[in-house]
Amino acid sequence: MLNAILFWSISSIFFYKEGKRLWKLKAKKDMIIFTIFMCFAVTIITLHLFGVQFPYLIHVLDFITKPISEPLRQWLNSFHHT
Amino acid sequence: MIIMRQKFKKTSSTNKRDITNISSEYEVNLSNELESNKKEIYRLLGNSSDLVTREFQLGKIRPINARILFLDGLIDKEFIQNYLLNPLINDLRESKSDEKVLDVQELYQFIKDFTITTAELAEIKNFKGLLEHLLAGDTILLIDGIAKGFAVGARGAKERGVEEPTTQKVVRGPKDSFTETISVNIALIRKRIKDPNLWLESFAYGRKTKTKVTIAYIHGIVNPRIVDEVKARLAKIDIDGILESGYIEELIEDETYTPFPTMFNTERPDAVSAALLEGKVAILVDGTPFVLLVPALFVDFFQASEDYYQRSDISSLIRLLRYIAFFLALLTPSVYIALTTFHQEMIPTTLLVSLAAQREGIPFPAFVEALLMEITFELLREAGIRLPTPIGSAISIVGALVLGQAAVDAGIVSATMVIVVSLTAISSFIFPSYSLAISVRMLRFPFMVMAATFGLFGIFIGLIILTLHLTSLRSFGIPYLSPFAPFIAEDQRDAVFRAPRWAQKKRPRLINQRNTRRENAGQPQPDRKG
Amino acid sequence: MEKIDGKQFTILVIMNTLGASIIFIPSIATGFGKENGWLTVLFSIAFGMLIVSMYSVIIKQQAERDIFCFIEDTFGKWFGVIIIILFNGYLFTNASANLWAIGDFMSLQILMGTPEQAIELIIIGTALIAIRHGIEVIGRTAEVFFPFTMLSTSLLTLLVMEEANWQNIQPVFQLNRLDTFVGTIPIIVITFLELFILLGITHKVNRPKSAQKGLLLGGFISGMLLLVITTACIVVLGLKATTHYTYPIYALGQRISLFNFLERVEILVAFIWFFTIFFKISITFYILSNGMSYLLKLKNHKTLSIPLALLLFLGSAILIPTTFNVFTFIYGPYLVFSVLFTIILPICILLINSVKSKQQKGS
Amino acid sequence: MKIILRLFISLIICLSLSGCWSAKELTDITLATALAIDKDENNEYKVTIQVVNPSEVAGDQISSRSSVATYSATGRTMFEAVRKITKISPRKVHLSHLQILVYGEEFAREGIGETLDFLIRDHGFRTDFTIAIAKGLTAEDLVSVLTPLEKIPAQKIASSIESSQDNWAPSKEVLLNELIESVSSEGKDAILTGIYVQGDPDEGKSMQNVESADAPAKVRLDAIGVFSGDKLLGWLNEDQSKGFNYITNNISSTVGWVNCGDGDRTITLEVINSETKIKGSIKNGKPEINLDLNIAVNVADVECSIDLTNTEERNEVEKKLEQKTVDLINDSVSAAKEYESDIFGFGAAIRRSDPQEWKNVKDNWATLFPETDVKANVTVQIEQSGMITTPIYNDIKKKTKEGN
Repeated sequence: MLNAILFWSISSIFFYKEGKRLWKLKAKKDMIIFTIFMCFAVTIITLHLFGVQFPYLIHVLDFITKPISEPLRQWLNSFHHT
Repeated sequence: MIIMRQKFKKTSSTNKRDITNISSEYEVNLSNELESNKKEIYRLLGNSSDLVTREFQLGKIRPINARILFLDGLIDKEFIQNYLLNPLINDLRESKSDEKVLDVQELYQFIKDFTITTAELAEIKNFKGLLEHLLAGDTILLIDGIAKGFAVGARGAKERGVEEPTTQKVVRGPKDSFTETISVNIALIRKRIKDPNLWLESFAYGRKTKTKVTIAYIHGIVNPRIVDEVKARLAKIDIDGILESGYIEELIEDETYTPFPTMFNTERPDAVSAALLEGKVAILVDGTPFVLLVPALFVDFFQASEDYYQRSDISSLIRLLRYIAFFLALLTPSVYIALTTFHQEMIPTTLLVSLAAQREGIPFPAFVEALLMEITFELLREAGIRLPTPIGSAISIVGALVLGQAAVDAGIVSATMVIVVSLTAISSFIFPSYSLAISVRMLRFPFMVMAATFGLFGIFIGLIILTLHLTSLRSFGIPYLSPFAPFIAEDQRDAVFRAPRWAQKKRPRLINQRNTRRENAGQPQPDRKG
Repeated sequence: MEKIDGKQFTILVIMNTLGASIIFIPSIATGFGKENGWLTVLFSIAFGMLIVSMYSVIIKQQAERDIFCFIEDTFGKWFGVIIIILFNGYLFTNASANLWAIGDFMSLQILMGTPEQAIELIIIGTALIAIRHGIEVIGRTAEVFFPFTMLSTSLLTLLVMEEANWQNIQPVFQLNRLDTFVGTIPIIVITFLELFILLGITHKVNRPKSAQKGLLLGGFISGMLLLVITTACIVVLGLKATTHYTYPIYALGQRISLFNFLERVEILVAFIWFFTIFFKISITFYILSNGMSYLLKLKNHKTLSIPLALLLFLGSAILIPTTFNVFTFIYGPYLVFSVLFTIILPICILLINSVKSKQQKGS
Repeated sequence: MKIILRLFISLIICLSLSGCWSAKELTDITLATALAIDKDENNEYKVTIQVVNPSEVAGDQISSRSSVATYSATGRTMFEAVRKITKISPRKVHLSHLQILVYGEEFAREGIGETLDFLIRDHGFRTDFTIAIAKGLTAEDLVSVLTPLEKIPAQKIASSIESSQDNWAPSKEVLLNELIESVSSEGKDAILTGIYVQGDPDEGKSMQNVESADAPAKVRLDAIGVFSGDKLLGWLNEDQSKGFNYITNNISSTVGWVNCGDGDRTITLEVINSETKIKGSIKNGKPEINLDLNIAVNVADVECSIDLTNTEERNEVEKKLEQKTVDLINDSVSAAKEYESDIFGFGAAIRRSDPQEWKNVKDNWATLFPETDVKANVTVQIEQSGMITTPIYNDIKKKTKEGN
């Protein structure tokens, strides 16, 4: 919880500072996309901080590339001495 | 925030209007009548008690009333008596021209042409000019019946003579230093560089103080873009008063929120002359002995002018020592904290055992101990500077010796910590430039926090952030960390090391792009025939 | 428009090649080649230089264009966008993998007990400051740290040479020759192939020629450094230890001893590795944020830097469950992705462009 | 604004994150200088550490308390035992300054292999400690003995192993990497130096041992212990150990004497440099090892009448020393053959010089090793003769004779 509050305060400071900068630049599109990304990042990191377990990236990647990577890895490991 | 800013804008604009009103009031021309002019001057200056006036008469047969006015203390009274009052009163009475009666206009012209023998003389027509001259220390001569007057330059305010510099001392090298008077300062530079290309441009800044600010550069060596940049930035100054060059520095520097100085200040005329020869621009401000030099790079703060007067190998070593001192002053306490609380495995066993023995019974963690000692030390130093010299040195001795010893004996701090703090302190005194020493002193504390949180890793992070900051800085368009980053091989001859004179053939590359050659002869070769 | 010069680019190339690899290479090399581990690295340099020279041809074609712009020009609007999205994904994985690696190393070797995430947060925060200052500042900062990194590397190898036992590298290339060759695959993947990412900043180099030169020179120098360090690990630590340690070079650092005075300075290793990988992370992050802003047609790359930093932080946290999975990752999906993005993609680019230029000549 | 914000943020991060996870104040840790490993009667690991009492070693007020303390604990695994020590020790034990690791002889005979994984895996250790065996006693007893001169006994042992290796040559400083390499790789077996206590170990534990000039219990270095795999098999004697060091090219300086001229008079030579080249091959299915030794010596002590300026007499001395060294080597090799333990790395030598042949023999190397034919070819070269050229013995002899 403490971590989450800390994280929120930091990201809100960031959000405020960067928002102000973009506001001054009058970059409307940048502003919108920044907001979307920021909300997305904050949400999922908050979920992560509250203990929601996301699938590990390498498992996801492994799943995608399985047909190639699995035999490749076995082939490589056959040359690897421990 | 936005509302506040609007408010701020409004007040500033009203301020401007006030000033224009007042100055338009000054624009009034002088009147014919001497008495009303005098009254007006007294009114404008609020009957200030230092305004002195003396009335006298011109001519013998048909005397005309005249009056001089000056501000007490700003003029040389003897000079006025001898070269202004004496000819006006005595010579005019006795001169033969008086036989033919002159009218006022003719008399005025006669006085201007033949009577006043001072070098500086200006005609004034309105109160604005009159006040400007009067406040600058000139003596005003008004003659009844004429709507004009003279401003006689006979300034003689108390001035400090040229003395030895107090902040940047040298063993070998010239011992003169700038004073508070800008004309003296300019003369000190002119004395060294006798070149018609040494150009000076003067401005007056400060609505109230009208401080004279002069920029000096050597035409043909300097990068004209830097001169333009300096002038453009100076032109933006709109402030009520400028009392020291620090005002100018803060108003025109590239980046305000940095602990590092991006302008170099010195009170040594030789340092300024050397900088001018490198293609830098000097900014002289009336009323302070500290002259600003731009652009100022990080390396400049490690270079004392003495480096250039001593043998190159010796000054190279000393300069290297300064760079080491920079890191010592910056990092010693934090490395101590990091090693003793995080990385005990990196201290040799014997040393660690003796450190551990010292720390037995010390109630504070190493970080708190270091913080306490560093703060104490900063207190002592500040007290030492502000107090009168005899007491100041007593304070430092008491502080350093007694307090340190007592703290160790009482078991509050460990002896090693006292060594660490003293080492830091001594290292921070090594820099030739006080402004860099101050920033290093300041940066030490964030590093200590980083070290207490992440150990050496925290120090690495701190170093990276520091370098990122340093590389992002610029001084008048020149990267602050050059010639290290961007790396310029040619300029390394006067960076960490100082190559012999004959090897430094060119001026710093980034500062002046043209006319880079500074030395032609090459290595001296003695005639071996004899 | 900020620019870096050829020297700074060369330094960034070296930092990028050494970044993740310097600490893993010795144990991978001996794992495959055993006493021929140094030969494995030598072969990797040879193959790697071939690949790098292919990249330098691309730099020439790319001229003054951004890599993303170049990809779009080459593959056309739609297909180009898809490739850019995938390439950004690769960059993201790469950056978070490196972030994870340094966090893991630091929390294991330097700061025992400090959570990895705190370390990763502070590094990505620093990288954020770096990329917001822009590539010019990153290049110059790298220039400042480069001499110190090189000094540490040479100290590390020179000071342990006293304990070298050259019998450890004998017999030279007599046994398990095939394994020695196969070992070059993972080594190239985590060293030279990753240099393709740097094509994202070549348009910032003041002269394209010096970018090409920098890429080749930097690749070669860093290859040599890896060779020296691998050899040092083998001759000083011995084969078994080199293979067994996760971070053999750190164990190498523990052996430094100069007149019983300069001892216990393994922090040198941490220093080398930390600075190299920091610049690697910063550059990848910089190119990633450029890529994202190109994709979304934003005005400035800075816009997305903050959310991307947060996402990278998260990415490093959910990338790999434990240290055990590192090699499963490197030998598996990462290898596939690397080959896809850094060999097949450049080859496609070259082919398409050569066909195009022939057509132009024909017409 | 920017920098203030940046400072503020970093301050927040630092302060809130700084549970200072890994910070350990010096006053909260205790330094272990020696680690002893034994097995207790329940077949559990018994780990003893010797920790330093810093204020006794380096403090300014030295009391009569002991400068080191020992703590021991038992556990089913190494790690468990080490951790259990924290139960007894008032502070957290810091292992990074370990000087020496000692196995009890009994323990070593049962095998040390299981302990190695922990030693290399745990990041608390640095790998630069010396490893030795407590000969004839438990390791615990050894590390409990206090030594007079050095305040930290472990440091004394470590430094005496090092200096003995450098100047006398019957012992060898073995570090963790080398031990692992030789325990686990093919064609080489491990050795460790033995240490024993002269006198009563129990007496050595009390402060009397430090206070008296002639300590009742002294820590002494012994020769080399021979391993096969991870098990200690037996010991070489001093000469054999020296021979071992000659073969493995581990001599930096030692002493050799030979008889000279008349009767049992001797001339002593200081070996200043010794270079060994091992070449291995398989001939007719039998391993053959050729050793090439180049030894440079200085004349250290002449107790006989000899004319050193005479080349022939010098050559004779050289010849004698050569022969003596060959004997040392053969003695050492035959001792190793008895144990069937290839401590010299002859297998590895064959692997280096004849890798293809090695593939065929490596599986039954243990049985082949005793059949190894070792040919030593030693060349001795006298370099310098010290401060005098002609022996003073001649004059003394003459005078004594005249007096008679």
